[in-house]
Amino acid sequence: MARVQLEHVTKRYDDQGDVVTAVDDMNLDIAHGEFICFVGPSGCGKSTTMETIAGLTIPTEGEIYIGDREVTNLPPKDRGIAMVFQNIALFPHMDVYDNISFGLRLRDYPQDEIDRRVERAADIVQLEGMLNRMPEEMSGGQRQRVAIARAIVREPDVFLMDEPLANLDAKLKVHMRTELQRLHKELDTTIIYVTHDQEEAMTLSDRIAVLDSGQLQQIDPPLTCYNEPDNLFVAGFIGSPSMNFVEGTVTEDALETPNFSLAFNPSSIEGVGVGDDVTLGIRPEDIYPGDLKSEVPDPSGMITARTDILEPMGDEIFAYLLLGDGETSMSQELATNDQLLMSIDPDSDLEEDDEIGVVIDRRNVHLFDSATGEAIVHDLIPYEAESTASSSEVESDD
Amino acid sequence: MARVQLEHVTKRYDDQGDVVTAVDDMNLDIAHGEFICFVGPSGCGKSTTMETIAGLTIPTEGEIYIGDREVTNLPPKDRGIAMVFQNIALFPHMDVYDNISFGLRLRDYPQDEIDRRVERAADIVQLEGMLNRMPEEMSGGQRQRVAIARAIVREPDVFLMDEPLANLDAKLKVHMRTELQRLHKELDTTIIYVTHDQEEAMTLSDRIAVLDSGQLQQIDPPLTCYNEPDNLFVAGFIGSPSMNFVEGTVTEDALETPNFSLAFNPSSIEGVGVGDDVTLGIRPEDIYPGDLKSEVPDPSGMITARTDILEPMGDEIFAYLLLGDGETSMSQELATNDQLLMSIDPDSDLEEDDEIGVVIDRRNVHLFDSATGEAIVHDLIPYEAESTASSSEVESDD
Amino acid sequence: ADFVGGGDGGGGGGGDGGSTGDGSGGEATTVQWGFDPVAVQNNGPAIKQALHDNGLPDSIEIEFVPRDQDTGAARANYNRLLSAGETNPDMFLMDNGWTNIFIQRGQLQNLSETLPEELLSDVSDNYFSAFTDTARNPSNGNLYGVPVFPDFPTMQYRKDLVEEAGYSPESNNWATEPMTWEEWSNIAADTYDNADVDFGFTTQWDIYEGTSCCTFNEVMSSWGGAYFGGRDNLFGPIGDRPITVNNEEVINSLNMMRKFVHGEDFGGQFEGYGGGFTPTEILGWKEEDARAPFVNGNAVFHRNWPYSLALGGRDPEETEDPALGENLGAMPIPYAVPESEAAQPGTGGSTAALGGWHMTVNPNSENTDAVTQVIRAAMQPDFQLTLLSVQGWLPPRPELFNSSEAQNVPVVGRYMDTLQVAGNNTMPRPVTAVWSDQSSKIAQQANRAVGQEASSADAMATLESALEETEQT
Amino acid sequence: MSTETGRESRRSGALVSMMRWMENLSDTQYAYLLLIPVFVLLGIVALYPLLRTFELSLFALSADFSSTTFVGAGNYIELFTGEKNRFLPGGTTFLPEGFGMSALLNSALVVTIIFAVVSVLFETLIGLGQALILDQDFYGRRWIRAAIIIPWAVPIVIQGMIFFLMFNSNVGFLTPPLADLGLLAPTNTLNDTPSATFIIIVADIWKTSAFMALLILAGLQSIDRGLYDVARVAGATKWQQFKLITFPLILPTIGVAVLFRSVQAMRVYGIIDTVSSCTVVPSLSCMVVATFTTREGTSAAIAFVTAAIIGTVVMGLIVWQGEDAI
Amino acid sequence: MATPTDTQEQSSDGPLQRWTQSAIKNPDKVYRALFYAAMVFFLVTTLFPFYWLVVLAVTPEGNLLAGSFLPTVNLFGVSGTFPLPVPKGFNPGAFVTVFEQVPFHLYMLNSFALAVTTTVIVLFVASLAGYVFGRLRFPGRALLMLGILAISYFPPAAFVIPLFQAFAGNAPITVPFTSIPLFTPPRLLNTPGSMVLPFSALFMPLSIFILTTFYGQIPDGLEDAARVEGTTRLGALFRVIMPLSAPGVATAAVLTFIAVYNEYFFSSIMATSPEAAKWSPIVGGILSYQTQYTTQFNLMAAASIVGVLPVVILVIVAQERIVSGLTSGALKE
Ligand SMILES: Nc1ncnc2c1ncn2[C@@H]1O[C@H](COP(=O)(O)OP(=O)(O)OP(=O)(O)O)[C@@H](O)[C@H]1O
Ligand SMILES: Nc1ncnc2c1ncn2[C@@H]1O[C@H](COP(=O)(O)OP(=O)(O)OP(=O)(O)O)[C@@H](O)[C@H]1O
Ligand SMILES: [Mg+2]
Ligand SMILES: [Mg+2]
Repeated sequence: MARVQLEHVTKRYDDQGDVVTAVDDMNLDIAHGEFICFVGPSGCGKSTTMETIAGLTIPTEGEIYIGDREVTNLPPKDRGIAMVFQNIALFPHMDVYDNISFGLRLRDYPQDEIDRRVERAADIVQLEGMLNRMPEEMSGGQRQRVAIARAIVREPDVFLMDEPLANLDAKLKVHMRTELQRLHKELDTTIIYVTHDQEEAMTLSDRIAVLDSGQLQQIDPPLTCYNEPDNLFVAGFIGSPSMNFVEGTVTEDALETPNFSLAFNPSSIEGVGVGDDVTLGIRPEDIYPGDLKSEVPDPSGMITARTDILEPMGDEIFAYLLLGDGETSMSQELATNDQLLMSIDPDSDLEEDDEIGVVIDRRNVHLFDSATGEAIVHDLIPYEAESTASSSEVESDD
Repeated sequence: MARVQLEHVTKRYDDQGDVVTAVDDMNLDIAHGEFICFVGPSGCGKSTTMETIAGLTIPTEGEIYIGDREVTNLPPKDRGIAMVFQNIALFPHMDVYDNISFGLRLRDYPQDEIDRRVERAADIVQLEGMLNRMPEEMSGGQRQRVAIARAIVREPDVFLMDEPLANLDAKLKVHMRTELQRLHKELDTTIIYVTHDQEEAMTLSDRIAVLDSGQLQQIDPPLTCYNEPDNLFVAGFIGSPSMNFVEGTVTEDALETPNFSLAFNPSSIEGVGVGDDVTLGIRPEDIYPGDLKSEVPDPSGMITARTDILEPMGDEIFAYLLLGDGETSMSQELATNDQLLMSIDPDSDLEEDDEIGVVIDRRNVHLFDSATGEAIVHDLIPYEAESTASSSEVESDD
Repeated sequence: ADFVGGGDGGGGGGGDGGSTGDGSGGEATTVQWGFDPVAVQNNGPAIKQALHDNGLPDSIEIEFVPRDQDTGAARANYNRLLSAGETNPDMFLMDNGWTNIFIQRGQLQNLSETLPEELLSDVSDNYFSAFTDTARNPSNGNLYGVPVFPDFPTMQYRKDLVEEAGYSPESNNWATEPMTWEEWSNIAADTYDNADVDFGFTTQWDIYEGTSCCTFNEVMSSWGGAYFGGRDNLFGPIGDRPITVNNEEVINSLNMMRKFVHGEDFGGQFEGYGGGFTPTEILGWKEEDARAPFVNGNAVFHRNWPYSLALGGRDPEETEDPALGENLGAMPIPYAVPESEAAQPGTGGSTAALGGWHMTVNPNSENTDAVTQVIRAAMQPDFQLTLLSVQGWLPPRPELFNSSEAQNVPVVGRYMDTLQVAGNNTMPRPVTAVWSDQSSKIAQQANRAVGQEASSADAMATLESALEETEQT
Repeated sequence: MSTETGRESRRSGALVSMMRWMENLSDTQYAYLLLIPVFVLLGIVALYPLLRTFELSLFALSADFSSTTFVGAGNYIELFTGEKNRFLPGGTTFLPEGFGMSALLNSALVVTIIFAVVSVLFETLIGLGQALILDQDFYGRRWIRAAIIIPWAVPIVIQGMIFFLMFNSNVGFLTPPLADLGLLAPTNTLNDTPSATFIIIVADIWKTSAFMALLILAGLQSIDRGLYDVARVAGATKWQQFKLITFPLILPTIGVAVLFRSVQAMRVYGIIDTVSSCTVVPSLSCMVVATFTTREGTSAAIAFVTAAIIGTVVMGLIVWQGEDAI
Repeated sequence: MATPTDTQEQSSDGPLQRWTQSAIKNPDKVYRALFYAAMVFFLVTTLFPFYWLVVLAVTPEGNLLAGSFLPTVNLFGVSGTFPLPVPKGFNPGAFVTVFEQVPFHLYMLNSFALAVTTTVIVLFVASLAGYVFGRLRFPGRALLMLGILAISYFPPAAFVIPLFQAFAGNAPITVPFTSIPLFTPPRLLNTPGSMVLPFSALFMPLSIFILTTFYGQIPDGLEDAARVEGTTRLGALFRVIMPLSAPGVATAAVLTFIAVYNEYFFSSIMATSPEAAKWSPIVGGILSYQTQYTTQFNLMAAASIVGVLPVVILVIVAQERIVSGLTSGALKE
């Protein structure tokens, strides 16, 4: 059984007196067989957390358990793990076959078993026929695939994979994702996976752990993280393009923002009071051109805007909207107060600098406490307005 | 002026008698100030092409021109280029400041100019305050950002960037993208960029160069590549999730596939004859659930299917459809003949194993010659059907 | 085996200074002289001054060039300098053990041609002639070096211990009358048994030049043996001289050493001898290894050069190093066969191996005249006495041994009588061009024999054939 | 863009064009260009003298020692026929004259090879051990490293003196215990060929293990520590990490170290001369030195034969270690 | 994990058994123990002869060769030999005498100057060669390397006579095997030139091989990065490859430095007499304590300690500095 638990794990690097806290009081409980993705901004401590689990780094504080056994100080080889390193780290003096079979040879597997497994792994990562190449003779993506193969031949209890697919093209990524899922099922292993690719995190993981500055922000199933982010950080981080944030104030019957207001009943939602400063979070796909208003289940009033930049992505178009009299901005970054990013159909005939009206799906408007960043509610229309259920239900939903 | 031209560039590695052709008779003409993305499967020769442009690899055959000067044998330092390496390649014995300022110091820039530029670059890549760290004390993403900073301080004529953002999180990627675009405008440089991220390629580039097995497949603006791929390879490679391919045969008045047929008039399109074997390409977003048929400009007949797997991505859901009596497949890979991938709205109430009817937007059905893989046409309904224009117009469009 | 020549003739005439007129023009000429480094270091200025005091014009300056301490290294160094045609140094101090080789190779100035007649005759008339011979070309007698100082060993002993054992060295004239090995060995064994010392006799018998040139040579000679059939053949002709190491007298001398070391009797041949008082350590000893226990009071007898007298004869109160002071006695090396009964001509009787150094001249020197002036000054008896007193170097003139000045030199002066006897009974090593090839073979076999690794006869048989090979040219 | 080119032109034009010319050379041309200093230096200071010495080896001293005569390969032939043995110190022969223990130990060739094989073997093992220890992180490592370098910094004369006095019959204290173990002859130790060889080998190991250790340590320090992380995660024990990562990665360094140590060991002379003597422990270099002042032709011939023998051994080593050794 | 019986068993065991048991559970302990054991072993074996040197240095000269250095100790009536040599008498004055008898500091300075110069030349020239052999593939490479290696096959004596004659500058150099004169070289005897030149040539092959090995191991990516940043190939060598090979470069430097510092064969020949003024090196100074018959072992010992210790410390400090710049993790491989 390979349940993985981290209890109050902290890792500090002392860089000539200047202390860097890479992991800060991390508590995690990963069930046997779970597929967990670590996501978070660069430098937030994902790799370091992996390293403490692998036993490559001894945490400054805290304990680590794998399968109910305390392993905090156990050497990596006794932890039953295999790892794909972010920096790939192939053995430069071994060819691909030797690199892949390294762990098996260590354990004195019979030669034919080794051959079989290596072949299978090479097959999975599509490196058949390259087994005699030296790492220096391979392309970046090929090396990364060798690193993956090196881990998967091992068939361990726990897989640690640190951005294993970063250098692969989209098609190969999809292929590898499928293979990883198959392996996960087949071997019944626990997988801890770092990725910067939202799609990967969404499709692969049972739960996503969102990290920031060494601290765990939220650990929940992908859709929960997407639809019910615990705080502003998670909301902004999960989803690409990112959620639009607009500062607002609660009034008697509406949310007032500088450029528009959304009608709502503050008393129907616990945790908001009139006069509170709140932040609205609206995902780009929850903003609709006015002509689709009829299709939106709970549309807001029409908001007038001007399209600033249109970014066609092939299967969709990102439309940057300017609200009020905001100036044209060159930025594709996070929409600020008077800017919204909307995702529209590629067939749309919208043009840059069009004046349009848009509506927001109130069902999917998130409210955050501006001061603490904590989420208050994930739809402006409380469920009871529809089903007259008590507000306590809302709470349990949070 | 930094026009970059490759003429018949070929690079072969002789790996103990076993010749690997990494780049195969490549011809490219990149205009001054263009932003070109190289995309292609792992190992297709992107990095090698970059290296020949940089002067790190001398091509086996062919010539390279930068700014109308032949540079085929010129050392890298005289080519006016800066490069971000796929393997990052920070100097391990120098701290971040020294790494970034290396090229400037080599050129004896005055100290204050160096400081100014380094600070600005560190700012762009959000590494302020880390200038005294050593590379080994940084996270993967941080190192990659140092590598980017090292290239951008130089302000060269041509930027070569080999997957510069692979290890960055989505938000940082967006930020860096904006910054790169700004730099591109500001410095008026030519940028050649390798990426595996479709979104990056779509948003950044003026033209995308699609490579496969060392050969250039297509070089065109992003949307052209997306909407009018030259061949099966490009069609399958560009777009994520990938285009659905279905084998079919041309009959008198329709395209027959094992599971459905699309009405069309072969004589209206040049290059198809009755009885030809063709491959249909249909993008996931061009398949609609039957109830949306009314919205599709040129819908096909209703095709019955069964949902196999539903993969919610947050802002959309990938629905794997089984046509005919195909068995349940675990694969998220390329849909095969009897499998289609459809992208639907996240609000949809479709469930796994539902029997549904779907329609295809015939306007966006691509036809390829099954034998050669060459594209024949990109919408089943020839333009003249609508506008009675001559078929020669279609040609000029290709 | 006495010292040929010697002779009377005092003075030999002071230098008729200035005859060469070299000092003119006030332009100082510098003569470079390759010299003993320790002497330069300790007494360089005094020696220079002494040269000027003995008639060297002030216009000629002496610059001592210290050579390597190791005689072999010095030889190699001079060989290179001379074969490269170097003009400096103008003069050398050369070991009599290898001067001959430089002569044979024609690398030295023929002094018979350049020195004034009066100096040449002074050398041939008034110097220890056996020693001078090592500076002559054996084929024609031409002089290539002027002796500076000879070196002869003596048998040194602890006067206090032998007296305690009941002997009286003074009254028995040990200092000047050589005794036989048999007599000596009994005294040694006897004293050894009575005294609280670890060793009865310490000497050098390592595999090195010091054994073949000296200790073995002495013992062999004192038995009437020789390497190449006697004194006449010492310096050749190579290939045309008998090889006489596999003779009875030589084998006997080795057996005697075995008796001293191991107490072996050889069928009663050495029954009358004392034995077993000499440590096996001598097989690995050189001069200093042998001297250290003796001077520390841990041995009765010790064979060594005059320097050992100079050091060991010091008053222990006045030096931090160990010393024996007046308890140090010296006698000539004992013998087994008198000269008259010696099997090989010129051997037999008490024998002292001959060491010492000559001054020679660089044929490329550009200061020939000044060099002659230096040689003239260095040949003055006063200068030689100065060397004796400051440096402990024995005068190369037998007459000076008797002089009161010599006798008055502190410490060494006490042993002048014994040294004179030794000087009259010297035996040079047979230096020829092949001597260096032969030397190590001799030492090795002598060492093997005394070390009981082979019988003396076998060792000498081996040596005989090895020497025969080296004699073929 | 123009800034960069502008900068460059600030440097002197001649230098720039020279640099440019160099940069544009092909690999082969560039390689030979950079090797010019080596060629010049080695040509003048090594090759020229060697040719002259070779010339010397073709001449023999005439009977009266005053001139030399051309004998062609005569010196070499005599060396191999044993006629030159008479010029070698003591009972030394060049080639062994029989297969008995003493015949073998009288042969300069055999002694040299025994010395080289034994000392290099132990030096490699000990040096490797020392390097592995110094590669660890521990408090006071720099001082331990100093301790381990000390022997290498001791001049050969002093090294010789140290061991000579350890086994000297007056004051040496190591002969009796080692003689009790049967390792040494109890008397006349330093003149006993097997004993002296043993002592000289020990002395050499003491001094030159540090050479090995330093080189191997450098190899160890150059290994990317990240590889050990991979190996540890893959389950490698310390020994396996050593066998599969460390050892193969330092093998080239060990190769260089062994190569040069073997060459140096086959040229052993100084330590023999100071601890014992060339008569007792004849090595090839001993023979060169012993004949050096008197018989230049013979000496030169022995020197060339020594070099040829070393060359043969080295080629053997290289073939054995594989082509990468060079 | 530890069952109650386990604990019971443990408490009844002796400390050794307890250690063994915990060692079996935690093999790191064993490694640690082995490590310290090996360290102590190496320390003792390398330092013991040096200790002996110290003993010799402080023993008064007259006592040196007389009597054993192993004192007899008498403990409670039982007498035995103390197994470690100790000085016979104590005369630290030897460390002063070495400077009084000869200008030993000047010899040290000579050695130092010769060693520094040679090391700089060797590192520079060997770096070029190391770069060529380690990083470039070209025809003739293996042959040239073997040729360079072959220089070191020859006993030093094989070089000496012609070099000495050339450096004497008395006669023109002739083409080997003929008497065709080429030119008369300048006189170099007794100058540093006559020593630095042969040292450089003879110590060069080792450094070339060391640097070849190390330079060859630096990933191409880093050289590429440097060249793209604007260095020439040579610039990349000196700015990136050399610093990254710091351990190898430092080792080549240390080996060359110490070897030259203690060199004697060539210097004893090229300095026509062993005087400090003629650039005779430290060993020349040490040998000055030998006289024709006596050898002042104590002074030789003291002098070599004085000569050796500063270099060792210098070398250690320098090496530590050079090497500490080295880190890993620069490349995604
Ligand atoms: N030194 C070499 N020897 C032999 N083959 C090589 C060498 N370097 C690269 N190759 C091969 O050349 C091909 C192209 O490599 P390249 O690095 O250009 O690929 P890439 O397009 O950058 O791939 P990736 O996206 O994986 O980085 C690959 O198949 C690779 O295996
Ligand atoms: N050896 C070290 N010394 C000092 N700080 C370090 C060291 N290693 C890592 N850090 C710091 O610890 C923090 C966490 O690093 P970590 O590698 O875990 O980040 P990460 O989440 O993996 O980032 P990325 O996505 O960029 O790989 C970073 O800020 C990094 O700079
Ligand atoms: Mg990381
Ligand atoms: Mg690549």
